[in-house]
This record gives sequence, structure tokens and C-alpha cells, in this order.
Amino acid sequence: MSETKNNNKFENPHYAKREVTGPDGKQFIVDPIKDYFSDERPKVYEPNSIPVVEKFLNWARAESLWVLGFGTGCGSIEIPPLMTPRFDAFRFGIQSRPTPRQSNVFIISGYLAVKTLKRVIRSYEQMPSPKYVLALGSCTINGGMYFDSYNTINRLDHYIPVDVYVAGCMPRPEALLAAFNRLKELIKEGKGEKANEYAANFDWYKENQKKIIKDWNMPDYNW
Amino acid sequence: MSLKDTLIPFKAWGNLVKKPVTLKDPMREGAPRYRGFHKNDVDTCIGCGSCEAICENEAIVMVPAEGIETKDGDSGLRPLVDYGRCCWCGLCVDVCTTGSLSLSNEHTWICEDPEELKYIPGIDKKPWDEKEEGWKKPVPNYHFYGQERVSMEEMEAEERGDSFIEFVKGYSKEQAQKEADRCVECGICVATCPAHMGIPEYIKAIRNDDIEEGMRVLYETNPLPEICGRICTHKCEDVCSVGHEGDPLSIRWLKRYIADQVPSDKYKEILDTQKIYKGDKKIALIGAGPASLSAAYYLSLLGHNCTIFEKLDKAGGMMRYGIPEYRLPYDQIDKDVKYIESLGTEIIYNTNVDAAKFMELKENYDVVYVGTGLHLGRSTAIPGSDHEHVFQSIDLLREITEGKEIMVPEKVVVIGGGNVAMDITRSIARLQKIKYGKVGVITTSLEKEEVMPADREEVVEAREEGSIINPGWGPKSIEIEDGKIKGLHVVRCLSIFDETGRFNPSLDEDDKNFFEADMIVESIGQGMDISYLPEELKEKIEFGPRGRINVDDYFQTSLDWLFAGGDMIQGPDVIHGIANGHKAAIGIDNFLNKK
Amino acid sequence: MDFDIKRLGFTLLGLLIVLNWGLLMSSIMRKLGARVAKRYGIRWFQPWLDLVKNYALRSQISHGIMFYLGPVFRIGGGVGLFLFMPMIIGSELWLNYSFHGDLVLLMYFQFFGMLGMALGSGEGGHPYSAIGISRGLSQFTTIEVPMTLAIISLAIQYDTLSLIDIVKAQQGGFQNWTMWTNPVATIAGMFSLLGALSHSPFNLVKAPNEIPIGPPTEYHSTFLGVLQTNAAILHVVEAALFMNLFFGGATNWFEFILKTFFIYFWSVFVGVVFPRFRIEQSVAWFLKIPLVFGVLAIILYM
Amino acid sequence: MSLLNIETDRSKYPVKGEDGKLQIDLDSHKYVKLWQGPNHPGVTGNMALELTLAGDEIVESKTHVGYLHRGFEKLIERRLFVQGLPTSIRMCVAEPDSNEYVYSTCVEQLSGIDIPEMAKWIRALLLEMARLQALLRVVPGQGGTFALGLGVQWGVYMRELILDRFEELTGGRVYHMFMTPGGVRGLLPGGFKKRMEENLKEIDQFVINIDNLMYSNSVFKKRAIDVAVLDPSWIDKYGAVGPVARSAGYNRDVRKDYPYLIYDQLDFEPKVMNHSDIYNRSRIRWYDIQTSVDLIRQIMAKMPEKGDIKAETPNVLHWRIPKGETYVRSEASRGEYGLYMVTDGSDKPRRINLRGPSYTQAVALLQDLLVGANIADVAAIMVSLQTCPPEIER
Amino acid sequence: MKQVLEKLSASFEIEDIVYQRDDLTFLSAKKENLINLITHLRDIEGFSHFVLLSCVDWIEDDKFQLTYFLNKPEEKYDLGIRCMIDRKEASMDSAHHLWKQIATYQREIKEMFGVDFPGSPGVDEPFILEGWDNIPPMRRDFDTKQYSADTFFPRERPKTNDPKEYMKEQMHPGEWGEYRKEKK
Repeated sequence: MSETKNNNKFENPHYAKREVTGPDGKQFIVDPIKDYFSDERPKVYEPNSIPVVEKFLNWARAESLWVLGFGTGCGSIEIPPLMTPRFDAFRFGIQSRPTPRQSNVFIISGYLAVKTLKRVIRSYEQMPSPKYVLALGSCTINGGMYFDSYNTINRLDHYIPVDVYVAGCMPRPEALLAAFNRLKELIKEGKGEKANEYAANFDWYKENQKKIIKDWNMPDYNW
Repeated sequence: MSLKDTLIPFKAWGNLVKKPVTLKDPMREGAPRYRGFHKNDVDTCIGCGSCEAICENEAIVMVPAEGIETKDGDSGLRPLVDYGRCCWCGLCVDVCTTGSLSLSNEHTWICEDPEELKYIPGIDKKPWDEKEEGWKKPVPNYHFYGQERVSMEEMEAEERGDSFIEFVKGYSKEQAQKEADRCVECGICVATCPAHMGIPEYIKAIRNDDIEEGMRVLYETNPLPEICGRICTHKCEDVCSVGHEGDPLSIRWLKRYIADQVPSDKYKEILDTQKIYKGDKKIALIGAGPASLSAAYYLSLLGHNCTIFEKLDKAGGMMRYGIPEYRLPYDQIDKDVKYIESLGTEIIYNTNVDAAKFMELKENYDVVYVGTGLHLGRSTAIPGSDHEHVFQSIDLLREITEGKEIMVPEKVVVIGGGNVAMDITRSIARLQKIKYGKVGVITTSLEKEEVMPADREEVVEAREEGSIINPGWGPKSIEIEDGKIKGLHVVRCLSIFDETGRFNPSLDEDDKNFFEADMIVESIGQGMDISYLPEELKEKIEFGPRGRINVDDYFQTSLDWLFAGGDMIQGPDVIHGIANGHKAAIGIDNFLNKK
Repeated sequence: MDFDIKRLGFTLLGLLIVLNWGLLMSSIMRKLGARVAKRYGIRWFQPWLDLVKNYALRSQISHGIMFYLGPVFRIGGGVGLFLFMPMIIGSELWLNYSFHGDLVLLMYFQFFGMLGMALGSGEGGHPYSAIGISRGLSQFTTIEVPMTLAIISLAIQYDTLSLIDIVKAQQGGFQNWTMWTNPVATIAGMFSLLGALSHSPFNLVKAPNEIPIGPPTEYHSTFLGVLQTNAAILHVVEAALFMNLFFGGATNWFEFILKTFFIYFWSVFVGVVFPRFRIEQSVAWFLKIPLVFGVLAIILYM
Repeated sequence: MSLLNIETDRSKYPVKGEDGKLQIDLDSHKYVKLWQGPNHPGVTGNMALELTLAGDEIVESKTHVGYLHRGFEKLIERRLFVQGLPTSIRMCVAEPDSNEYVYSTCVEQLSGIDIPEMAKWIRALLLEMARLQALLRVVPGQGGTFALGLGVQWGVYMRELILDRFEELTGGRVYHMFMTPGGVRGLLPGGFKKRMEENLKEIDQFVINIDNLMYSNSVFKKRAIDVAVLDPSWIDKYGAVGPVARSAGYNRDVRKDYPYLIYDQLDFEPKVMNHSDIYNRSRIRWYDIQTSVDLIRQIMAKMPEKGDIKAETPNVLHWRIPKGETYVRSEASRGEYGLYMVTDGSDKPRRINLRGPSYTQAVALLQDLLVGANIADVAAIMVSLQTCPPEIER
Repeated sequence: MKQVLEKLSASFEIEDIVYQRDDLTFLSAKKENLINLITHLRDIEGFSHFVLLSCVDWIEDDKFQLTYFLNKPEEKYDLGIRCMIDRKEASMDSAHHLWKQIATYQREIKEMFGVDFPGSPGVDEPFILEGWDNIPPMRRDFDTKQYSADTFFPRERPKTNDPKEYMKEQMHPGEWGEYRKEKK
């Protein structure tokens, strides 16, 4: 584990290392930070060495976008229309998944409160590479309505890399579909490598994240 | 778990044979009212920044735009919209003073670079610039600020027609605040005002019911607010951004409101001038008009001793002798002048400065400032204009002020379309009304009605009072029979300026008219009289085209001890005189400090 | 039992067909469900794309050795079920290795994958996985009861536990299908099929609104690809099992596809319009209606 | 079959300690600590429930909010009165129009402005449409929590139809920003009533379909009836309002009790039920859809054709309101929705405080209602209380 | 309702009664009497519905205003009870035993304003904010815009121009602004 700053003020008792007695009477040590999280840094993954294969894989990746069903802000109210009869994004290979482990696309649907940002970073890091981020609305670009709020971030690209921005407050489902189309084009062109960018500039992102999240009571990288 | 309840949900499978409701092509157009991306008609836009003021997200910033020039009434700035901030509420459209800003119904903009998402609508070309549909300012009766000017109480035409009493009553507090409330605080007017008065600031002071602050703002740039509040040519109102869709703010009346509220004995207290420093520098100012008064005021504040030499027996110059009392009561001039005097300025009346006196002043004073204005009337020089019953308006107005009896026949023709022509028209109309009970004035001018230089309300009011305003005629000759004037022959004037923009009226000789008159008043402009300047100085002073004295930015002539300002340099109007005086005061102060 | 390369080849080919048919069937079923919701639904080739995508993901993390083995057990269960399942009656080569095992073995394989998942997802450490798998195991246990009763009834009826023999006994016409000869057992069997295929109201294991998404919560990329592959195979093979037991088996691939499609569709048909049971309600339901039919089936054929 | 109802062994459940708190030792391995949310499809919006389970049963629950906190009340303190409108409406995304209404009405009331008759009708129309679109999401959403996604699919499509009408009328899909202080921003566009009527007909059919699919569905009934029963005495104790209160026999509807806008000219009767379980709480909203549809028809029939849309207001760029305070409430789909505004004579509000139904229902009430519930019912109970996290934390 | 208020004003030292609307009245009560007053209103007068508890920061008077908002459903009547407390080490008696949701309100006010309610359940636990290390954000002396600009890396944008100042630069450079010359 690289550098775990545990600010005492925000220490969570559940994360403390402790000795417990199991139901069978045996005593053992529990260190949740070690047990719950992986301490491995993210890696930069090279694309497949054969261009044709990589192209084929990119095509499959582009046409099968699994979206993490995490409504982070008000833009998430436009996700249900997308998935229902009017717009039916399923026919474009867009499906939603409830767990980050199985998702490839993270829709940041608008503003991020600092408290959510922490969860977003964890979810983002849990997503398997290659992964893509769609940022909806003004709030992710430059703070939007909440540019002067003490609890929402102003620009998302300081914390996680963003593939596509969608203008709007909030963007309509049409705009969202257009964003997915653009994302598909990018992936097919082999430009959807933001996950590698995150891994390459990991320290910079971490520094920014830690500046905002004052109670950083988890390891730097949490799988 | 009844069987019916188990079977009835299967009804849903009936949809299997129905057509899905999915949109085959999901890219729909937005609704006709949809609030999408911004459009701006940059030619209509004046860059007033109201959109920036109302934007709760600071999404709009005003930036200089390529191809847009800063000019009177147009700041040259255009709104830049940041889609990292915008929330598409459309309040900017609703508040837009010119109605240039609107939203298209385009709603999709995708990009990878977040820096891309800001642009100047109308300048940076976007695909939706041509789209017709989208959010526009709601109509009718939907306004974010008052569209109609709060009208001031006035005497009716019948009532005022035979009296020289000031007929425009001032605003009451409620009226003034209501009118001040309409201001959007853009500040575009400030550049146009020759004195660059703090217009938004004093209007704000009225809104806040803080008259003292208003006074302080006024006196920062204008020591004659009572006068300006009544007779200023209010160029600011011509460019007022609120005036694009509604009535412009009556900035002049608001200024008058502030000055009216304060009794003259409170001035020193409010303006914090009970005790001012006095140095040993002496300045002579010739002519007690607005330019000199303004210069004297600011020079007094800067600690100099000023002496004004006035030919006539009252101060005010053209303000007193050129403007009839019903527009500017004399006690209001006295109020402003008294305050300037109270700061240590001495006014020596009935002193005609001639060449000898001028040289004496040069010896005795550190600086001489001339602000003698334009007191010579110009003549049309048409046949018959040398007749004794052809008068100069400027002379008549002075005589009326001085209380002299002037000739008032039943029929009078006034030539001229400026404010002075209106003043004389209305003054004569009043005198006629007093004398004969009816009005018989015809006023004619070269300019057509739309381009007459006189203020609109002057023309309207003159007509209300019974005068006939018949513009668009070029005077040809004066018919004289038996040594008496019979009338004025005029022909239709087609245009005043030629293609190069020079003054060269083209007349239609076939379209003739004849105005009967016993007396003709010429009011087509004035010239300056600088005969008091000694000849040896005249040779040293540089003159510009049209015979005006050349001055630098601070109204210093080529002789460093001689400053000049007022109508003879710029104008003619009061506010230029005030501005000149103020600036000259700074110039004089700098000059004296250097010496 | 000697090694027959030809049989192995046909078996692998059969596996390939079953896999692809499973994928296609799942996309057709989802399209049908989408139609009921008045939309078009996924493209028919979406499952292949998803599969390729999942195998093509670059990063994967393991939570330990059992986490690895979970999907392996699961696909072991699916493929095992396939291996001992006769596909096409009348062709020696498409019978796979069915004559090596009987119904008891098949029922074991049905359960085998679930047990494997239990171990794997347990190692994954996610509480939802744990809740999901405990639900899955308890529900599957109760599913097995009516199913076993139905199979016992069949065993009594046909006097054998060999699936091939049961199928063969049904040949010779429509009227010989168990469906007609033993309708009560068929009802019990088809009810338990609803549970076995894990559609609503019995999709408690993954239950996205309650415990998203149960055992596979932690599985991703290749692991998930393996699970998807297994799901495609298992669904067809489960359907094939019931086809063989109750609907006379298949004599050619066309019949196979048609019958498995409708058997599978039965669970979709119910699943689309019913919400999900709670686990105790599900257990109670299986121990009520299907059990009654199962017991009845035995009593009738005793 | 009572044979299968096995009595739970209560000895393993936590007991209350001396301080009145449950004594839960997680290291004893008797209990599981489970977080539902913020990333959880069964949780409404972006909030979290910290559940402690003994088996499948919840023994302790805590609501965690703050994931959507934007500090609206602080932000509006530094915005002009007109600027507060676009900001305030984002306090609840599911039904923003109630925010618009209460905010604008507070401003109008404190500055003594009466809005024109036409504006009142349009506001009422918007409020009813907003209620309808919110209900179209939440009523089938109750089925969605039980994995009956079909109704959700239909319902969201019906909501789309209403959103189309919103877009046509107000220029916005979700955030309409139409009720500016002083009035509204436009009249009905031509042909609006006709298109609305077509949509309402579809919704009438949808109401029947959803009844067949959900409320007559045997499995739905089994899941929803007699689950999470709310004792009527809890209504006042916890400050529950709206459909939750009405399902427990309290006839409380702001539209009836404190008629605002033009509601006194409309003819309707809110439905009241006497047994507040998940089924009835959801069912009462299903009746509310019908009421709303009926009210929209009434409003469209009774509203004047033309009229002023905005009263004369001070210049919005420097609108000052003298010192004062007021509280304005309206009936949102979730119940009483109110705004407390304090002004201090400046051009910005001194303080606003929103009172959303979820503030009490999703924190105090939900926490206590969840104790003893099954883990499988958590999402259903949340939706049956119609929690909306943004209005808790704002 | 007026009679009731008159009756109460004698026993509970009520002042500043403002009849805001026909169905809404604001009044002020003293800190010591407040809990008794709302208990009385709830139990005797039938104000059974607790609407909201809010806090207003009057920083210029060095006071916090707590507003308890009660509703009487039978008579459709609202009562807002103001209570001024000192801003320094602000603390108020907890009313969580009267209505369940009050504990939530008090928790929020503790976090957002720093008003303590000793004894209220969970009042010290963070409610909305996480890892907050500044003064309570809803206080008037907390500048949210400044905090945001310092913390959240705002994006660089073109500088905005005031039309007045810009026109001065463009049209009359160096001419205006010097006017405010200092008096000697």
C-alpha cells in the first residue's frame, strides 16, 4: 500500500485494524483496509499488437457499451427515457449494469458533490479497463449552476479523465444518444484510451482528488 | 392468489402484435419554443451587459468582438456564453434590452475538449445561427423592467401658453424611484455624456433613496445639476439601452430630482466642502457661462482662487440669456451659481473685457481662461435679411431676459430648426398670447421633421402651445413692401448634405410656399466674438478650421497660460461647456503645479 | 468405453451449435420482452458482441483462487449437463455421452454449477453475492423437490432412469409424449422449470433492485464472459432436458430449436408480466403448488 | 400454509443497551452491515441506506444523504430574486414545478404582488402536469422495485408524452423555469389543448393497463399487501404528508385545505384509504393519476383564452423586498411542499428553507419503518414513501 | 385563533405577533419558554403537525433565529415561532421528543449553522457534509464563492468587461477617471 493518509479527525472505526473472535471461538486479526481493498496501482495496457485484431475488438467494445447505473446528479432523470420505448438505447448496444465491475461507461450525470466524488472515484477505479466517461451538462465542465457552491466540484477532468462532454442542463436523451455515437466513433478509431491516461497520470489525479476529499480514509487505489 | 389475478397480467402480451412506439430516428427537433443554444443578432446588440447582469451562473462574459466597433450607444462588447456554466433558463433573452439575444431550438453539442464549449453567439458561426425556431422574448406584456417612462406632471398647454413660469413639475419621490427602477445599470450612456457623469450611480442613489450620495455623484462631474437637470440636451437618453424597446430613461429629470431635493444651505455639508484649502494661485475666467462656472468650481476645489469677469449683470451666460425662463427658472441658476460662489469664486459683473483689460488680466493672474461662448447670431443672408425687422433670436432672447420690451407683431416667422429656434418660437408665442390672446408663429427649417436638431418634446410642446412648425423649407427671400415685411418666400428643401457630407442644400425650386409675417427671426446658428483678444495675441494663437481656437486635450491653447472652453470650442450646449470647464480645471491645475 | 474421436468432434460441434443457439435465443427472448414494452430491443447479434467485449476487456482482478474457480465450476456444470444430454434422437452421433449417465447425474450437474458459484462468489467477498447465492441455493433446493418428484414419476412410468430410454419411449408420434401420457408430472416439471431458468417471479438470485446483482456482482471481463457462455449453454440444455423428458425429444435440429425455443419461452412468458417473489414466498410456492402436482404424479403412477 | 411459517429465533437479535441504542457487535458475525447505495439500482436517486441485517431481516437502518448536496439555500442567499428561480427549481428533479411555484409565490407574497388570472391558470396547469409526470414514473416504479419492469417502460413513455407538452409550452423538458416571479412566461401555444387531450387519452388507457399489470397481479399483491404497514398514529409523529398520510386515513391535501391558485374553482376529491401498506400507498398514487388527468381536463376547459401573463414587477435586476418572512406550501405528488423565505430589505433573500416531504419521510420515518422489514422490500418501501433525496439535503 | 394567541401571550411571554396571512402567524418566544410553548401547542391547542425547523443567521445582531413551524390540520392554521439565541456558542434545548423528525432538523442545523442541541440523537454525527473542515457553511460569514474558487480548480475564462469602463478605454482613453482628483 502506498501512502495511506489517515486523517485522525475523519478516522472511521470500521476501518481500524482489530482482533475479533469468530463464531467458532477462534481469534483472528481483521485489517479492513488490507482485506477490502487491493493496493495495486493501475497499469497502462498496451493495445493488441495486431492492428486488425485490435480493430475488431474495438468494434466490439464500441457496440457493446454497458453503462454503470449510478445516477450521480440530476441528469440521471434522462437515463430512464433513454432506456425505455421512446428512445430505446438498447438497439444501439447500450445497456445498463448495476455494478461497476461489469460496466464500461460511466455517465457523470451532472454536478458532483464532494461526497459523491469519493464514490465516483471508487466506482471508476473498479471498472475494468478500457473504460469511458461521459460528462453531462455544464456542471461537469465548469461548475454550471453550482460554480459557487462549496460542496460541488467545478471541473471533472481534474479527477477522472473524460471522453465526451455533452452540453446542456440537462442534456436531452437525444444529446445523450449523440454522445454515445461520438463515443463509439472514438473507440472505433482507437482513441478510447482514457483509462490508460488515468493510469499514466495517476499521481496527478490522486493529488487533485486528495485536495478535494478531505477525509481520505481509504487506500490510494481501491479495486 | 386467485386465478383471475394470475391470468389478467398476461394481457400485457397483447402488445406483441402492436407497433412499438420507439422513434426510428431519435434525433428530433426541439419544440418551437425550446430553449437551446444561444443566437445573437450582433448588429442589433449594443453590448449593454444586461444578460451578464441577470445570469445567475456568471455564464455570460462581455468580451470585445471582432468587427464590432465601439461607438456611442454600442459598447463594442458582445456576450460570450460559457456552456460550462449556462443553465438554459433564458433569463438573458427575457432581459435583453434590444431583443437581439435569442435561443435556437438546437439542443445537441458534443465535444471532447471542454474548452470548446464557449463562444460568442453571432460572431462565432454555429450551425444553428440560421434556425428560426427557439425561445424568444415572451410577448406581450412580459417585461423585466418598466417599458414606459414615468411621465412628469406638466401644465396643460392652455395654462402655460401665456406664462413664463416653469411648466414641467419635478418628479415626486415615488415617481423618481419608479423611473430610476427602470435603469438596467449598463453604463452605456456614460461615454456619450460629454461630462461622463456617473449616471448609473446617481440613478442607483435615487433607488436607494440616498439623495446625498446622488449629490456627491453629480458634483463629481457636474457643478450645475439644477441647470443640467432641466435643459441638458440629454445625449445620454438617445443611447439609453432601455430605449431600444421602450421609452428611454428620463435621465435628465432624475438628475433634476436629486438637485431639487437638496436645499442650497445643505450643499456644503453634503459635499463636504465646508473647509477647503486655498492656495495662492489666481485664475481669471472671462464670461460667467457654464464653462467658466464649471472650471471655477473645480479649480476652487483644487485650491485656486478664481475670478470671473462677466459683461452682463447676472451670471449664467447663455443659460440665462439664451434660454427662456419657462424652461429654466432664474432662481435655479442662482442656486447653482451661489454654491460655486460660496466656495470662494468671485464674479465681477458688468465688466467688459477688451484688449487692454485682457492684457491686464494676463499680468495679474497666473492663468486666463476664456469661455465667452457664441453670442453672435448668424444671418441667412437672403435678400431682405438686412431689414430692421429681421432679428437674431439670440438678441431677442437676451432682451426678453433683461426685461426689455421687444417687438411682438401678430405674425412672426422663425427660421431655424434647433432648440434655440424652438425657444424663440415659444417665447414669442407666449408674448403674443399675452398681447393678443392668440398665437401666430410659423417656424420653418431646412431640415425635415425627422432630422430636425431640436428635441422632440420641444417641437411637440411648441405645437401644443399653438405655434406652427413647418419644417423642410429653404428660405429664398423676404418680401418687403413699403419698407414693411410682408413675409418669407420658401422653396422645398430636398436634402441638406451632398454625397460627400458637406453642407450643400438641394432645393426644389418648383415647390414654393410663402409665409406671411410682420417680423422675421433668424435662428440658424451663432458665431463667436473674440474681438477682445489683443491683436498681438491673435497672431500667436493657433486657429483651427472654421475659425475655432485650437486647444489640446486639456483646453490649453498654444499660449500656455491661456485656456479656452465652452461653446466656442465644443458644442454648443451646456453639458459640453461643463465638461470643458472640468477638464480645463484639471489642465490648469497640472499646468500650475508644473510651473 | 473406448475413445471415439468422431464422437468427440460431434459433441464439440454440438456444443458450438448449442452455444450459438443459446445466444440467439436470448436475444430473441429479449426482443420479445421489448416488444411487450412497446420498443424494439437489442439487435439480434448483441449477445455475441457482449461476449467478445467481455473477453476483450484488458484488466481483471482476482479475489483468490476460488474466485477463479467459481465460473469454471459453473461452466463445468453447464457443459457437464450438455455432455450427458441427448440432443437429437435417432442419430447416434448427436447423443453426446448420454448413455454414460442417467437422470440422477444430470440433476447433480444442474446443481453443480450453483455450488461452484457459491464458493467463487463467497470468495469475492461482496455481501450481495453472499445473499444472492444463499437465496439461489435455498430456492434451487426447493425447485429440485417437485422436479425430482416429477422425474420419479417418470421413472416409475417408464421404468428407467436413463434419459435416452425415456426419450425413445416417447417416439412414434405426438400422442406418445409424456405431456399427454403423464400431464401431472409435466405440470410439476414445467413449474419447476420456471425456477430453474431464473426468470421472474423466481429471479431472486440476481434481483437487481434488491441485491444487485447477486453472485456475479464481482465478476467481470473474462470471468463474466465465461458465465455468459455458460448461461447460453445452460439455458438451451435445461430446455433440452425438459424437451427430452416431457415433449418427446427432437429428431432433427429444426425440431430441437423449435422445442427448446418454446420451452424457454414459457419462462419468459411468465417472467415478463410478474414481479419477483421474496425468497420465503418462492420457497413456499414451490413447496405448495408444484409439490402437490409432483406428489399427485407419483400417486397416479404408483 | 401456516406450516411453512417458521417462527424466527429472536434470541440472536440485538437488544437495546442502557443508552437506548441497539447493541450491535459486528465482529460477533451475527450481523451483516450492508450499504444500499449510493450506487444501487433499488435506491431512489443518489442516497444510501446503512442497514444492519440479522439474516434477511433489518434490525437497524440509517439514512445517509449528502450525495446531492449543492447548498442551494446558501447559493440563493447570494442571488437576486429573479436569479433564484432557475437555481431553486433544481432542488427536486423529479417534479421541479413545485419549486418554481413556491419560490415565485414567496417572492410575490413578500413584495405584495398579485399575479394575473391567466397566469394562475397556467401555473395550475403546469403543476398538475408536473404531478402527472412524476406519478407516471413513480406508480409503475413501485412495480419496478419488485422487478416488474414492464410498467416502468410504459410509464416512462407516458411521461415522455407529458414532457413533450411541457417542452411545447415552456421550452424546457425537465426544468421548465416558466413561473417567473410575477407571472408566467407565455400563453399556451396553438393546438396545445388538442394534443394534450390525445396524450391524456393514452394515459387513460395506461391507467387501465397498469391496473391489470400491477394492482390485479397476484404476485404483486403478495409482495405489497400488508408489508411495511404504517400505523396511523405515526403520521403526525413523523410529519408524514401527502399520499402517505392519505393512505392512513388522514384527508390532507394542500390543494383542498389551503386552495391556492385556482384550485377552489376545480372539482376534485383526493382519495383516502385506511390501511397504509405498500399496496395502498402505491394504489393511492394510481388514483392520483386519474385525479390529475381529470384536473388537467378541467383546467383546460375552464381556463380563459387570453389574458395578461405577468404582473408589473420592479426591475428584476434590482428587486428589493422589505424585511419579512413567509411560508408558502403547495401539494406536490409527494405531499406538502413548502418554502420558508426570510427577506431583509436587500435584493437577495436572507434565507430560504425548503420543506420537502422526503425530509421527514425518508429519514426519520424510513429508518423506523425499515426495522423488521425484509432486505428484499427495502427498495419497495422507499418507493412507496416516494423518497426524493435532493429535497432532503438540497 | 387570535384569542388563543392572546391567552398564550400571557403565559408564555409571546411578542412580535405578525399576521402574515389569514392562516399564517409569526410570533417570537423566549428561549426558556419555547419547548413548553410548543409542547402546549401540540398537546392542548391541537397543533399536531410539525412543518419545519429552520435557522436564520442575523450576523449583524449577533443572533441566530430558530423558527419552529407548526400546523393545526383541523383549523388549517400555521404558526411560525421565532426564537432568538446568541450566536456565540449557540445552543438550544432539544425538542426531539416531541416529533420524530426534529432530530433530523437539529442534526442539520448543528452541521450547517453550528447550533448545538444537547441530547438530540445523533446530533454530532455528520449529516450531509463529509470531511468538512471549515466553519459551518450556512453561516453568513462563510463565503461560498471564494471557497469554491479556492478549492475546485475553476476553469480559466476570458475576463469580462464592464461596458462603461471598456467604452472609456476605447473612446476616451485617459480622459475620464482622472476627474476624481484628490483635494489638497
